[in-house]
Amino acid sequence: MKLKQQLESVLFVCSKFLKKSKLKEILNCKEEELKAALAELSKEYETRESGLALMQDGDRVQMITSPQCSEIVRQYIKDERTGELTRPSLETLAIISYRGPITKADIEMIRGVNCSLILRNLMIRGLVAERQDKKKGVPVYQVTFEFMQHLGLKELKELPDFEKLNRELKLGEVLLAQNKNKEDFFQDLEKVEEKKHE
Amino acid sequence: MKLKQQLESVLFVCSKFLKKSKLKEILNCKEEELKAALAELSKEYETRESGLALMQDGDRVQMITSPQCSEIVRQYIKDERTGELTRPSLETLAIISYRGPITKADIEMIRGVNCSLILRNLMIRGLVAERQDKKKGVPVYQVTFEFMQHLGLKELKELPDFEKLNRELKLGEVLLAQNKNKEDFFQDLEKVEEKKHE
Amino acid sequence: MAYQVKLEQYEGPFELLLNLIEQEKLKITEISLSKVTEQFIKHLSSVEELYPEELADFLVVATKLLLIKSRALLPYLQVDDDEPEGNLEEQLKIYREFHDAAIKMESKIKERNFTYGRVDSRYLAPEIIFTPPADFDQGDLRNYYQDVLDSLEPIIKLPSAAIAKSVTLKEKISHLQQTLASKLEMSFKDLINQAENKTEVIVTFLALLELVKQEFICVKQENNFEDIKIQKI
Repeated sequence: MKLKQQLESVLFVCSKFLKKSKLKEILNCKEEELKAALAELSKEYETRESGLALMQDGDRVQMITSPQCSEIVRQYIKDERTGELTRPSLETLAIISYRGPITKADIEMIRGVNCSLILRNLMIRGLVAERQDKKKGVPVYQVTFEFMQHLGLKELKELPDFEKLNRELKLGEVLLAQNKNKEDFFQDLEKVEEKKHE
Repeated sequence: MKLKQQLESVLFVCSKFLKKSKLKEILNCKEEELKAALAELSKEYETRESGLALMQDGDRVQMITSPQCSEIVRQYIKDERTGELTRPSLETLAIISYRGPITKADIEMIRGVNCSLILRNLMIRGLVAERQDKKKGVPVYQVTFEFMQHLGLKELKELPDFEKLNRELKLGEVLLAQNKNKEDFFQDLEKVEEKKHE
Repeated sequence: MAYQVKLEQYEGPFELLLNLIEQEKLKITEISLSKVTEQFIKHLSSVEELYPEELADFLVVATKLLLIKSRALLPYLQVDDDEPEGNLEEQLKIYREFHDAAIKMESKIKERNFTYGRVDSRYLAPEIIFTPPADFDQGDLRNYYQDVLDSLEPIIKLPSAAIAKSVTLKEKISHLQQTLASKLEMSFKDLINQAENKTEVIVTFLALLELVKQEFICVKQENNFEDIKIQKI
């Protein structure tokens, strides 16, 4: 397989600057080989009018969108951030409001679907924050102070029917019944996600 | 500027999948134009031996690393997953991969067992997604890109014997008849129950 | 008890059935289905205590198998013929296709030709801009939460509903025991004729097998296709 191909896939996955010294190590190649592959890839992006480009700065390389596309990219990012929240997102927000601080696993047991993307979205919008729970040793999620303020709340306890809904028995039953079904594969996925973000 | 170029930059920036309907909106283009641009981009990745690829299924599309580059990326991000899945999970995923979007009733007909819990489990693990089918008025299930990434597929069509298993004409008829039988069975059981309690 | 250990390997009635047929090196036909019926029922009669929630699924298949078999063995048995048994044969063939596909899929996954998406750069350096949902108040939050709670109802009920359906076999057994306590002998034909529907026929049959296994009764048949006498031991 061509070095250029491998180089491209690694730069794509990485999303940030990579040092050339690190790249040589990952791709197990020589300085000149890397240089040639970078030049080849860079030229390809130009000649085939790609939406991608390579940004090189001294020892560092990064894959970015091509400058001609900046307008559409900016528009897309803005839309994504300010667009309406979907029903699953609002449901998740409600669960976190009434039951937070709560782990991702528990949210997923309650909703019955994977919530990685939704949580990320709620965090980017500043509605939910993540913190490490020392006892559980995993991240837990809770609504932000800003969101509480926005709703006119000083405490979450002031939410309608908080006492009753916070201690809803059904939740306990679901969490209990589902806990035994967790399997390794699922946990593996989480590990990879964590590693990618390190 | 070419549509293909803008398409590539947006797919790159959006780290997860995008719906084609959403893409049309962002790029302000027609269905056929988008289709042509996607085909052009996908072909470019193949012919120029790229480290990138497009993954497509139904209305969804995502930019991913090419399956040939799997090993180098896996080492780079230290992905230690073995892809271990239990038999019932695999069986259910196989049915949904070949026949999705498919209703729960149809999955159950093929497997001969109740699938509520396994589907819930697969959804929590992000391997299967549920959506409402407007025509049928019931939820239908399809595999996620996350699962397709485990298979190293760009499209589900690449699955072995896809044509055959996807187009099993008899299936519909058999399932219809089976469905009736199962309903009868449970009605019968209920009648027996009722009689007991009279 | 030997069967119980074995049953743990099977995910459902079709896998068990397929396995039985393949063990006998048979093709999937009506005749081979008929041949493995006893073995299937034997497995089934030991399964009740272990997996009550799955018994209903196995019973559906047992019903079909016994109907196929009964037509050959007991011509006097009148059951509504609205169930073409070719269905089971066809269904099992379809099941086998996906069963095989799952095995291929497993080896494909084990090659670990995984593909990867890009790491979300926003996650690396999240720039948080407070963007609350529009026109949203405490009451909306409460309603969304209530909807979530309501949607949990069927999930909690899942296992118990399946168990309720499988109680029938146990009840049938105790009913038979009571009936036999007052009579020393009864005929299978009479017993079957009392049955309301084919499901009850099957449940009765299964209950009899269970009682034979427990050595509570013995059964006798003088000649092929004749009625079966049930006696208390």
